[in-house]
Amino acid sequence: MRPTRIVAIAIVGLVAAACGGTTTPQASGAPTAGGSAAPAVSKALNIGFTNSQTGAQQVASTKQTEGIKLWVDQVTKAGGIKLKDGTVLMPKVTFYDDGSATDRVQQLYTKLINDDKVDVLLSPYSSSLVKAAAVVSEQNGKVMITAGGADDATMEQGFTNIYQVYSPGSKYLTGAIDLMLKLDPSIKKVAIVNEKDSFSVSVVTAAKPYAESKGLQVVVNQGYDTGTTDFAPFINQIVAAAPDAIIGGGHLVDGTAFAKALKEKNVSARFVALLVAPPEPTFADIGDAANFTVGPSQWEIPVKYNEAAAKALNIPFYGITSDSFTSAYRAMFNSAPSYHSAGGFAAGLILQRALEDAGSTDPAKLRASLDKTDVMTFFGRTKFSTDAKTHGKQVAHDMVYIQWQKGSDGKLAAQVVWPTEAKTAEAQLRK
Amino acid sequence: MSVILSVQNVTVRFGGLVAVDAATFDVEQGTILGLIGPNGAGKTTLFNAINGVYNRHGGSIVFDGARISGLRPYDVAKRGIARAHQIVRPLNDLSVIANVTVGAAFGREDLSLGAARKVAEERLAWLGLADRAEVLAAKLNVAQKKRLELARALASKPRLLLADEVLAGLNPQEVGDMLGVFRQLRSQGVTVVMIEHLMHAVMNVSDRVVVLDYGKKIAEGSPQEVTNDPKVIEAYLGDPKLAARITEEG
Amino acid sequence: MSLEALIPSAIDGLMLGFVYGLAAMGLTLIFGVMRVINLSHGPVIALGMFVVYTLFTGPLGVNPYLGIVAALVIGLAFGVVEYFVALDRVINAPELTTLLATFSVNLMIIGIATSVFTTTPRAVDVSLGSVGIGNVTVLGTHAVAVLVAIVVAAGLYGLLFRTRVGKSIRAVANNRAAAELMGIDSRRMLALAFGIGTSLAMVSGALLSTLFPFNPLSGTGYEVKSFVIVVLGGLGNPTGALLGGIVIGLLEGVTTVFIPVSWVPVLEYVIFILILLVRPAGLLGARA
Amino acid sequence: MKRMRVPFLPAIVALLAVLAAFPILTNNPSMREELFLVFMLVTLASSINIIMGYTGYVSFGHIVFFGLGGYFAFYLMQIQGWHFIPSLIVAAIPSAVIAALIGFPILRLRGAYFALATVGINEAMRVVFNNWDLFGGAVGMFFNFSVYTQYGGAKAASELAYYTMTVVAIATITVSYLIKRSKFGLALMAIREDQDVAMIVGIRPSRPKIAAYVISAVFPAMAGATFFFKNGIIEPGHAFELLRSIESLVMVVLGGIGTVAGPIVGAAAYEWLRGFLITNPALANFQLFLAGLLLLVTVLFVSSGLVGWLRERFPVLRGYVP
Repeated sequence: MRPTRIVAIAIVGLVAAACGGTTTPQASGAPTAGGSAAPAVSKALNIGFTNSQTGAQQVASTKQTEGIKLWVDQVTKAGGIKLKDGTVLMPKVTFYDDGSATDRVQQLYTKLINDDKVDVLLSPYSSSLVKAAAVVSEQNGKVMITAGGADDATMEQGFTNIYQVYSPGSKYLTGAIDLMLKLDPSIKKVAIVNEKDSFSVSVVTAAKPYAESKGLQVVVNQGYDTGTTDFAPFINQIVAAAPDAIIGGGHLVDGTAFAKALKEKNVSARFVALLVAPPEPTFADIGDAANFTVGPSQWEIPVKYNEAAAKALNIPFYGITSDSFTSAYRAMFNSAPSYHSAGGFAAGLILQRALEDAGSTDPAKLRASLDKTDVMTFFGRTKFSTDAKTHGKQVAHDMVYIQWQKGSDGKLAAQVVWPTEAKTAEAQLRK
Repeated sequence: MSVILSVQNVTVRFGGLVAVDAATFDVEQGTILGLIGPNGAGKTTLFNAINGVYNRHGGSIVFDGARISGLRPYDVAKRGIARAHQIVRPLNDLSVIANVTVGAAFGREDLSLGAARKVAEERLAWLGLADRAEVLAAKLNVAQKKRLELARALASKPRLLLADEVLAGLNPQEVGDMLGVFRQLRSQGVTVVMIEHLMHAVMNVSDRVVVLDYGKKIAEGSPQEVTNDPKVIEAYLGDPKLAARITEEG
Repeated sequence: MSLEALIPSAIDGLMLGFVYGLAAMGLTLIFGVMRVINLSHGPVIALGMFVVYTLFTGPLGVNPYLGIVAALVIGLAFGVVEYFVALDRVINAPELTTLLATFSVNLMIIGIATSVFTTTPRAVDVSLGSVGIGNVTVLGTHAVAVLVAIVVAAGLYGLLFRTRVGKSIRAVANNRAAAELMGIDSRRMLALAFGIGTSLAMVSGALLSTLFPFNPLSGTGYEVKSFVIVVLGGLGNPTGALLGGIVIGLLEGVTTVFIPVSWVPVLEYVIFILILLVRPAGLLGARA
Repeated sequence: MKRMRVPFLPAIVALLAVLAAFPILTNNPSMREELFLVFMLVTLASSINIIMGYTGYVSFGHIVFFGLGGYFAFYLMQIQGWHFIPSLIVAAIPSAVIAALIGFPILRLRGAYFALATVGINEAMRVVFNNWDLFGGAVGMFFNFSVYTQYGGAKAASELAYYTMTVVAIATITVSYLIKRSKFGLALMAIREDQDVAMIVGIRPSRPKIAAYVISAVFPAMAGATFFFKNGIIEPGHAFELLRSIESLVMVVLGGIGTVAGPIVGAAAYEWLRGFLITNPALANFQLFLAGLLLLVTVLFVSSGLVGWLRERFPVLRGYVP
């Protein structure tokens, strides 16, 4: 057979396979008949979102999806979401791979709304994908609970249907500065080195004036291109400027590389806080270089927001505890949850509560309920801005800070060092 | 009759090598000039100098009363000089008719696409390629490609045709046809300068012959005069076969 | 701006430049021999990183520097296979065809690598200490990387200019038809050259894995840098590539002292384009 | 034998117009979204085809014009408060000027050198915009959602974007067709086949080349303006994404390089295939691998692309499908 013929046949075969195979979305948690003896009407609650099974956001996005899956699983096992009028909503999620691309996100969210007829939306992971999805859900008047879109700018676009569970980016490093000054008030000089991308720049844009307002002097202020792994130029400038503290970073690989380079070049700063990378378990791959590095996180396993904490603030507590979340997660996925997992689960919880409160999937009623939400979950406090300019922005959730510390057994562990109520170890200065 | 092309002291250097050395000759309008000489004598280089491919040369080239030295090839083409290459260079992925239309559309007359296509059809008919018009140029055989090369050059209705070994590789029948084309051109007032190794053909059709050797002109005159020139015979001694042929056939 | 950082930055840049240069040598060798711009270069660099990582973190805990040897061998084999699968059939086609053929390999490698390794950052935790003189700190890992780069580059030079095979490769690069008339099996030489080029890329990836964290997408940045270096040194000129790498490394080190680091790539690309326009044969090459 | 003249252009324009009207008439927004992307890809692929397929210059970083158009239009809308349509038209002008300025020097480069230069230009542009505060730097620019009210709400705005993209795509195809059938196009193809011969027959190559480059830059600029208007945000990484550039080349090759119909078929096929792979759970993990494999098979065995292959197989098509 001539090669061209083989190819032609191969292509025809592929086409045939493509046409034959149905493009069924990935669904889980479909309502089960078993145990539904209740007289109530059982209705499907269609929830849609996209995630990044491929591309740059794959790791965190997968974790977030797992959090959502766990929530669906728990709700389903509990017999669904029971509304006041007796209706029971059985969650059914539909999601597609967005390949970490904004055009794909917009196309798929439109598909979710119009073809899959979802009632409510959850978000993709990462700021720019969330922004793209928000535009579509806003166009269609669908409520979207976002996790993993911490960029402040997202929530300053005048949206009315978008609700942010995460603390916004502007808080990522300001809390680190508080922690640092509490730890060592003598710190005066700080170096800021961050990735030049949307998220990191917006974090630093908030952190720099905050540092200056606290009387700190910014001695190095540099950005680096996405994908940078060689930090020698910054290190040399940092060494020359001799700051007491270094804050910045960006995403996973670059942040890890930065921490590694700081250690290798024996940089003597007493405090180092980097974005995104430190809470990731593989951060420990760099060995001793991880030690003492501080990282902001939305949530960590040891963090224990509970009934008592809620009572102290005079707000209700909703849902399961941190411990039962973590153990259920381990049981289902055979791995520890990250803050992305918790964020996904928390987005589900907040949605669940709003549905119960509103007693309906009607967007207007859901919005009214979400607007007045002030609740504590295992993920922390949740309250949304109702100001027209920043509507839906998270205003009450607190960041958690972890620090890698070497235990007496010589093993590195990520300890929660802030806020004080949740800490598992005292923060330490670098040595 | 008037001189249409005047080559004066033209010198082309490549680094240290002098490919054409102060070549000087005139071509009268409506005549056929044969340009002969052993391989490496600088004939093709001289063509490249005339049509602007090598536009940094010494001396001067005057065409139809205007100096064309230093002009780029497209400007030379616009003035009515066309070229058929020794190694055919068809535009492979275009059809035969498109190849010839290119020649008609951008040459001297700058025709519209429709008009150019008409001219192209005529030229293809003239050169016996009409039935291959829609075929891709790459699919032609060698003899057809040679004719295509010539058709493209002639499509621009040139006043001067630089024909570089268009007869090489053709069978006697085809050579005869081609010579017919040249004679027809001459009768239409088109001037032809042809580089050719096929001696009987050159001598048969040329009005005058110029002989180059090592970049230098060593002889010029009617075919008769040139064949009898001892310098020419000596130059060809390096190539005994040619020497034999030139004396035999002349 | 701090001049204090000038010397250490220059030295750091210079050292890294050797590794950049090694990667670029692979790219330029392939272009020089077969006129192919290898778009699978970046993912192959990343594969080199994962060869070391997998051996190091695997049950045997293979020393990263032994892993480099493995990368060299695997790279050679991988390149030869890639040549026969993706390039042999289209080696004489216009450059768009070979560009896309290697790009398709790029997609396949990234596709498989991300599904196997995910995009989580990985690092090979190896430390060889450091030597400090004044404010200059030279890391053991970087010093070894420079040494390995020099040894491998010298090996390539020896192979190309001191062996029969090298002679054949150069003959094929010069004039494939003439080489075949001389009885050289040009297909084998092309496959071998592609293998060597791929091997160089993998070795540089292996070296980079000992310096910086990485994931399967990490090769892309080095690939673009390799393009810049290759043009600087002259497309097809391995010695030029090594020098080009050093120049780029040094440039990155020195300029960051004077201009914001985030602008350095602009400078690099501008130099890249200018060289293409003014001296397409590269700084070292003869004027085109 | 006289070739039969088939009105390809009216036919394809009518087909696209009907196709474009379909999701509106049947009120099917997700089909609209899908077609929006298809039309965008058709625009990108057809534009690249003008410089690559007709003229023979592999513009690897062609997406730079998509990004520039997007940024200029976004600037006019966001900072100057302009309406979308005038922004789109005006944004095409600086993009065209930049194309002319870039084209003048780099179109003298041949083959691989040109391809590499375009990559350099795209990357340089990306870093420049990443650092340039006027255009929002690394954060990029984003609309306040209320800007869409002037278009009758977000839904109407996205429909406007859809209509615009349809018009841009049809305009691109029309221009691509007219070029192919024109004397200008013949000059481009002669240059593609052999620039030296083209010069010898009287073509001054620099002008048609630059003209082709500028034309091939204008439509992506408009597509970029439309895309980012609908998107509501623009960031350097998304505006100057080299991968999208390469994907457009792939579409051209899949469909058939140098033909008018090829890029249309290629873009539609590519988008359909990607959509299929990405939403198919069994294949999602291997989609990149499969995409690579399919591309390799095409490049190795069907190098003239789908349309080219059909034309070779059934020569009668040559008169119908340019």
